[in-house]
Amino acid sequence: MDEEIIAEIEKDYIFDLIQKGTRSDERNLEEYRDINIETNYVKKADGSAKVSLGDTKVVTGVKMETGEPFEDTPDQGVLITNAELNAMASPVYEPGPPGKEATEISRVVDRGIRESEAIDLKSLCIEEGEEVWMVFVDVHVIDQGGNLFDVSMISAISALLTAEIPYEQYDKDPEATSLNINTIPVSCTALKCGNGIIYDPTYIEERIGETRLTVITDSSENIVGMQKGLGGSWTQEEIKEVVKTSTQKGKEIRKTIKSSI
Amino acid sequence: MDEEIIAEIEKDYIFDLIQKGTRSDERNLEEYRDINIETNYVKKADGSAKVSLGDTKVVTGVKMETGEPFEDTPDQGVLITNAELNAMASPVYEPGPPGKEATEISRVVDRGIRESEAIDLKSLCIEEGEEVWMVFVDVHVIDQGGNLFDVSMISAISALLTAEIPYEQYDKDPEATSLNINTIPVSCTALKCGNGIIYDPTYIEERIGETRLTVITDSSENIVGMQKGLGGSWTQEEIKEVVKTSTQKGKEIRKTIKSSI
Amino acid sequence: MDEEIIAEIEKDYIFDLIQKGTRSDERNLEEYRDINIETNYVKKADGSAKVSLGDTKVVTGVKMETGEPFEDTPDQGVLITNAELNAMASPVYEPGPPGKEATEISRVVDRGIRESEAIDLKSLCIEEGEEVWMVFVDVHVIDQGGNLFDVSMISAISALLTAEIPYEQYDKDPEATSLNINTIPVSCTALKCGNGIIYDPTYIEERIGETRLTVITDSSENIVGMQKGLGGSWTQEEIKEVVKTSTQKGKEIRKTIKSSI
Amino acid sequence: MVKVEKPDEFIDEEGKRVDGRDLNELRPVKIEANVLNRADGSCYIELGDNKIYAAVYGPREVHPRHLQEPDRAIVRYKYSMAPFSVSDRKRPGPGRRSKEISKVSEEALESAIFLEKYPKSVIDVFVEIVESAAGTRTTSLTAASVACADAGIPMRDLIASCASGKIDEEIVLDLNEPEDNHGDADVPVAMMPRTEDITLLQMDGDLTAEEIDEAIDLAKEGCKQLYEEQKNALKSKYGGK
Amino acid sequence: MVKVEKPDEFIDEEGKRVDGRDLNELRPVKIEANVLNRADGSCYIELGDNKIYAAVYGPREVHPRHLQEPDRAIVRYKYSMAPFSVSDRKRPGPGRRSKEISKVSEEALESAIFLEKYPKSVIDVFVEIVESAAGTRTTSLTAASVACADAGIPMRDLIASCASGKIDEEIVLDLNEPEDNHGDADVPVAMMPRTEDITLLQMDGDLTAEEIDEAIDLAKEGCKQLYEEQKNALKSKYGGK
Amino acid sequence: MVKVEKPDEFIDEEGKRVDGRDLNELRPVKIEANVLNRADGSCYIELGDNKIYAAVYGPREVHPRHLQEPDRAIVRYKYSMAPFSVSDRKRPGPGRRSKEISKVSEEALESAIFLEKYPKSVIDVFVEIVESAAGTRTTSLTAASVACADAGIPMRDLIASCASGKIDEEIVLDLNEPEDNHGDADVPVAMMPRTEDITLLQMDGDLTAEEIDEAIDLAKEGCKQLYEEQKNALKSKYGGK
Repeated sequence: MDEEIIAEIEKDYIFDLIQKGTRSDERNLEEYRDINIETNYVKKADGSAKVSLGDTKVVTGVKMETGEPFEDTPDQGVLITNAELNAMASPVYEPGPPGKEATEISRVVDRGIRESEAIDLKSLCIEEGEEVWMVFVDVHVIDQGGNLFDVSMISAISALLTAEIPYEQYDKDPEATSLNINTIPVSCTALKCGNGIIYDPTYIEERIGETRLTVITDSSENIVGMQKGLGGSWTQEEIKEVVKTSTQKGKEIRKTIKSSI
Repeated sequence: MDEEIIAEIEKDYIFDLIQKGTRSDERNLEEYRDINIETNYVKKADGSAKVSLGDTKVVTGVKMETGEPFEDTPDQGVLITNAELNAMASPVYEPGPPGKEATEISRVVDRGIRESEAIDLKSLCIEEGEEVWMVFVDVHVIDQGGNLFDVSMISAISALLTAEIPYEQYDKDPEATSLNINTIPVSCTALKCGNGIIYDPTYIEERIGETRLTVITDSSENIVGMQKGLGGSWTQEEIKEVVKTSTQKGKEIRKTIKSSI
Repeated sequence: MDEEIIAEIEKDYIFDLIQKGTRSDERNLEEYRDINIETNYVKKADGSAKVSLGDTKVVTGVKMETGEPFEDTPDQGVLITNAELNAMASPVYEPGPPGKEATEISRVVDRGIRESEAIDLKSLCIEEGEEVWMVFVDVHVIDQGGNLFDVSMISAISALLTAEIPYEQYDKDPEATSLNINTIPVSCTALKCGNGIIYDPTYIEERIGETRLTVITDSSENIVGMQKGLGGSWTQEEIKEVVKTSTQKGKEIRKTIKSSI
Repeated sequence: MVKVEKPDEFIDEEGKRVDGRDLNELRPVKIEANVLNRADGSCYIELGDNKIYAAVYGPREVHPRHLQEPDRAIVRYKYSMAPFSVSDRKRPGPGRRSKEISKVSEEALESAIFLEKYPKSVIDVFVEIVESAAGTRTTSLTAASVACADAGIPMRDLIASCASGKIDEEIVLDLNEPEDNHGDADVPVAMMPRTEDITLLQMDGDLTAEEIDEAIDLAKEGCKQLYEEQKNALKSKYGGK
Repeated sequence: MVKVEKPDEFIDEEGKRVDGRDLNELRPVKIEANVLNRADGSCYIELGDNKIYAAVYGPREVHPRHLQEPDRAIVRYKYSMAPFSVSDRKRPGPGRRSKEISKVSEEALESAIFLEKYPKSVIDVFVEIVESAAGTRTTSLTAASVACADAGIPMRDLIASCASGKIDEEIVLDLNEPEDNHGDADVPVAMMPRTEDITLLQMDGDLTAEEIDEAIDLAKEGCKQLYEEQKNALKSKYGGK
Repeated sequence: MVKVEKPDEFIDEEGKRVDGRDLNELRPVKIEANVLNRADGSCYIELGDNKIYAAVYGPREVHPRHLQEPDRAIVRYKYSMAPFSVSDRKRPGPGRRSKEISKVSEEALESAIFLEKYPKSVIDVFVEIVESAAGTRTTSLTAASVACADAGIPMRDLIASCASGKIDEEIVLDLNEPEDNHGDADVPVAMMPRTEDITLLQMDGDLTAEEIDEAIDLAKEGCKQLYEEQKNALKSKYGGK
C-alpha cells in the first residue's frame, strides 16, 4: 500500500516535470538514453547483439536453418521474429507463452524488417518451392527499463547486420557470407503525457503515458511502419510532428548502429 | 441476486405451463420454432448456411482441401466436423478451445452425417492411399437461443447440400460439381420436464429440463443416431415415443431444408 | 483440520520409530516391501507388466512402431519413456499433462534404461537414416503408495524384458523376437529421516523425509545413474553408504525380476 | 496399423458368434471392489479382454471454487485410455472421443447419486482403460458405479451398463471388437436396474424404431446380469451374504 | 492455395479502381444494430464482401478477479476469424495476427468509453469475422462501437474506422483484396469523428511524411461516412429520427 | 545438424585436455552480481563459453494462492534456454529436460535458504541461458545463489555447483562440450561449501562406487574455487573487502 502511494507521488512528480519541458533523469523531451551495442555476443548464434538503452537490456540472437518455403512465396526465404519478455525482466511478467505485449513487439519488429526490405528474402531461396533459408530472430528482453519497441528493433537489426549464413553446417554452396542488408530500419517511440510528447520513455514514464506512437523509418528516411498504442488518442497535427521528429531521431540512432558493428 | 430470483420464478412458470401442455411462447409441446435457412451466405466458403431457429443463430461453412487419407481408410475422403460456441453467443461461454458442450455437439453432428452416409466418402478419393478430399464442416453458434443440436445439424447438412468441390483451385479434374448428397440426416431433440416432453427447447426451457434425447433420422426415416444427455433418466416407453415423434418431426424439417436450397 | 492434526501425530510417530531403527510396518530400515510382478498383462501391448510394491501399483506398457530416427543418431532406434501419475493414484494428483514429479520419474527411468545400455538401440535400426523402431515405454501409476522411482523402474524393465517386436504388423523381416536385453537396471531409493536412512519409503514416510537419493545399478553392479531429490542435503559419507546398500539391494530386486518373467 | 478383419459371417449356422457366444450372451466378466488404497472407492473390471480401473474421490471440496453448486454436489468423470491399451498406440491426453464419453458417463452416473446431500462438493470419478476391447464406455460406467458404492456415496441404485448392437441382421448383446468395427449398429445403454430407468443411451448406425426397442430390451438383460456381478463384488468385500 | 492475382494496373485511365470505385470511395456498406438476443449489445456489418458480427457483454464482473482495476472498467476485445471466412481454411484458435489486432482494437475502443464509471468491471467485446475481404480490423472496430452503443455503454463518441493506402502511386480509400495484397502501403485508422481524435493508427509499407498525412486525411473522410451509417443503424433501432 | 565431434583422445601425453586444461582445472570463470535493475537480486556468470543471467524476485506474495505454504516460503526455479543459445535452434518453451533441471535446482537451492522466515511467500528464481556450452545446470545454480544473496535473502551459505565426470578412464573436473557429449559419465554436484553438505547430485554414465567417491571429491574442489569467485563478486558490489 505505502509502496503504491509512493509510486503515485513519483508519477505525479514525473508528469509535472514533463509539463515543464524536462524529465527526472534530466534529459530533454526528445532525448534518448545512452545506447550500447555489443554484436557477436553469442558465439553459437549466427548473429547476435546485446543492446542496452539506459537500463533496458535486450539480447537478440539470429539462427538460420534450411526448410520449406511458404506456399505463396516459393522463391523466398522465411523470416520469423519472436519476442520474449523474460520473467526476469520485470516483476509483472510471468513465465509462459508470449502474451499480448510480447506479440505486439514481435509483430512490429517483424514488420520493420519486412516492410523496409532490409533482408532480400529472394536471395535466401536455395531451390524454388523446395528449400530456402529460414531466419529466426529471437529478441529476449531481460531488463524492462522502458521503450522495448525501439531497443528490440535496434538489437534485431544489429544482430542481422552481423549474421553469417551457416553454409558449411548445412552443406550448401556459399553465395554470400552475410545477409547483405542494404537498409537499416529504426523505430522511434513517442509518448504523450499531458501537454508534453516525450521520446524513449523509461519504464515509469510509460506508466503515465496517455498514448503511444511508434514510427519506423528506413535508411532513405521513408516511413515503413507505424503503430499507435495504449488508450488515448492523437490529433493529426501531433502525428505529423511525431513523424518528423522520429525521422530525425532515427537518423541519429542509425548512425550509432553503424558505428557499433 | 434479484435477477436470480426472477429467473427462478420464470423457470417455475415455464415448468407449470408445460405440465398443462402449453409453452410460454404459445407453441404446443411438439412444435418447432420458425426455421430460416440462407445458403451460399459466405462466398469464400465452398458451401455455407446461416440458419436461425427462433432466436438461435448458427453459421456453418464447409471448406475442402486435398490431403492424405487416414491409414485405415486409404480410399476414402476425410470428414472433420467442428462446433464452436462463440463467446458472443451466450453470457456463460468463454473464448478458448472447445469445451464439453461444443465437443458433444460436433460429435453428434459428425455421426449424423457419417452414419447416414450422407456423403459418399469413397467418391472423395483422388488417388488411393495418397490424396483425398478433406471436408471441413465448421459450425459456428453465434446466438444461443436453445436446441443447438438440431440447428447445428440443419446448418451443417444445408451447407453440405450446397457445397461445390473446388477442383480448379487445386488443379484437379472435376468429377462432380457438388458433393452428391443422397440422404438428409435431421436431428430432433426432446426434453423431459416433469410430465411433459417438449421438442425444440428454448434456452430457458433447457435450464429446467431433467433429461434430453436427440434422435437423428435419415431420408428413409431410419434412425441413424441417438444421444441421451443431462442427468435424469428415460423409461423405455418414453424413448419409443420420442423415436416416433422425432421421425415425424424430422420429415417436416427435411421438407423445410429441401425447399430452402 | 482434525485430519491434519492426526496426520501430524502419525508423522511424529513414524519419525520417532525410525530414530529407534524400526518402522511402523515392522520392516527394518533397509527392507523392501513385497514385490509382485505380472508380465504380459496387457495383450494389446508389445510388452507389459503390472507391478505392486507394498500397496504401490504401477502398470507399464511397451508399444513399438516404425518411424524416422533422430538426425544425430541415424543408425539407432528411438526410446521414449513417459510416466503418468494418474489422478486415481492419489488425492493430490490432477488430470492433465505430466507435472514436475512425473517428468522427473520419466527422465530417471529413461536414463536408467539408456545409460545401462539395456536396449541395444543400434539393433533397432531398420534402414539407416530412414526407418527405425520407436519404443514407447508408458509407465502408469495407479496407486501411489510411495517409492515411485523404484517401482516404475521395475515395471519398465519387466515390460521391456518380455516385449516382442511387432514385425508382422509392420511387414518387416523378423530379426529377433524380443528386445534382447542383456543387463537389468534397478533403482534403489534412500530417504534420510533425522538420523535414520530408510529404503523403499511408503507414501507417508516420504512426507517426513528430509532428502532423497536414488541409485541405479546394472547387472554388473556398476552405477549407471543417481538422482538426489527434495530439499535437504547429504554428506559424502552418507552418499557412499547409500551407494553400497543400493548396490546390494539392487542385486536382490534383480533376482526377483528374473524369477518373475 | 493393426486392422481388425471383418469375418465372412458374424453368426454361424448354429447361431454362435465368432467368439462362440450366443446372441444374448455377455463376454466373461470379473468385478472386484476396493482394489486401490489411496482412492475413497475403487473397482477393477474385466469384460472379455477389457481391463479397467475406476477410482472415486469425494465428496470433497471443489477447486476451482467457481465450479461449486450451492445446493448439490457435482460429478466429474474422467475417462482415459492408456497409450498401450489399444492396437495402435494412442497419444496421451484426452481427444474429442474421450471428452464426449466423459460427458455422457458423468450425466449417466449423476442420475443415480443423491447429489443434494453434498452441496458445494465434488465427486471425482477417474477411469483408466488399461486394455480396450470394445465396450469400454459401458464397462467403465459399470465399474465406476461400484467404485462409488465402495466410497460410501449414497445412491438410488447402482448403474449397470452394456451395449447391444446389430450384426448380420440380428440384434445381439455386448459387441466384441470385430462386431463393433464392422457391425451395423451399436447401442450403448446404462440403467438403474431396479427401476429400469435408462440413464445413458447412444446409438450409431442404421436401425428401425422396432430394432431400437429390441436392442434396448436386450441391453437391459445384459445390465441385469452385470448388476448381479456388481452386487457380488460389493458383498464379497463387505460381507452381508 | 488460393492466390489473389495482382492486376496489371490498379487504376484505369478514367481514374477508376479494379472494382469500379473512385479513389476516395468506400465499398458498399450495411450496418445493423441489435441483431443478437443473448448479447447486451450487438451489430452486424457488411463492407464489400466483409461480413462481421460484433457482440458486447457488460459492464460485468471480472473473472479472474486479479484482472480487476479498482478505479475503472477494463475492455477485453476478441477478434476472431471463422475457419471458412478466408480463401485457404484458417485453423481455429487465435494466431499472432489476431492477438495484435485484438490489442490495438481494444486500446482504440477504450479511448472512447467512460471507463471510470464502472470500476472493477469488464466490458467484453467479441468480434467474429464470418467472411473476410480486406479491412476486417477497421470494419470490426466500426461494428464493435455500434454494439457498445447498443449495449448502452456511455461513450464520448462512436469509433469509426477504415483504412487508406497507396496503389499505383496514388493514395486511395478502403483497400479491397488485390489492393491490400499487392499495394504499396496500408494505413488503418480509427477515430472519434466529432473531435477527429485518432485512436487507432497503423502503417505497413513505404510512404513519405506527406503521403502519410494525405492518407490520414482520406481515412478521416471515410470514417465520417461510416459514422453516418453507424448513427442511422442506431436510429433505425431506437427511433429518434 | 551441428555435431560436436569426438576427439581421438581426450587427454594428451602431457595430461592436458582438449582445451588445454589440467584434469582438475575449471574453465575460466567470471561472476558479476547485481546486473539487472528490475529484479530484487541478479547475477551474470560466464564459465568457458557459458553465458547465463540469473534473477530473483521475492520473497513476495504467491499467486495462485493455493500454492502458499502456511509456515514457510516456497522457491520456484525456472531454468530456460534462449533458442539461439545452442548449436541447433531450440524451440521456445520448456521441455522435459528443462522441467527436470528446474526441479532439482529448486530443491538444491531450497536447502540453503531460511524458508521459515517468510511464511506464505514465494522466492522466484529465473535463469536464462544466453549461451550454452556444457555445465549449464550447475553454472546456473552458482549464479542463482549469488542472485539470492544480492536480493538480501537470508541463507545458511551460498550454493556452489559444478560437475565432474569421466573421460578416457580418468575422473576430471568441469566437462566441456566434447567431454560432455562423448565422455563416460557426468556427475553434477552442488554444495554449501562451508559444511560440504551436498544439495544436488545427479549421475549419468557408468561408474564404480570408488569412481563416484572420487568424482564427488573433485567436484567439491571445483565448488570451493567457485565459492571464492561468488564471494568476490558480492564483495566487489557491496564493499567489505
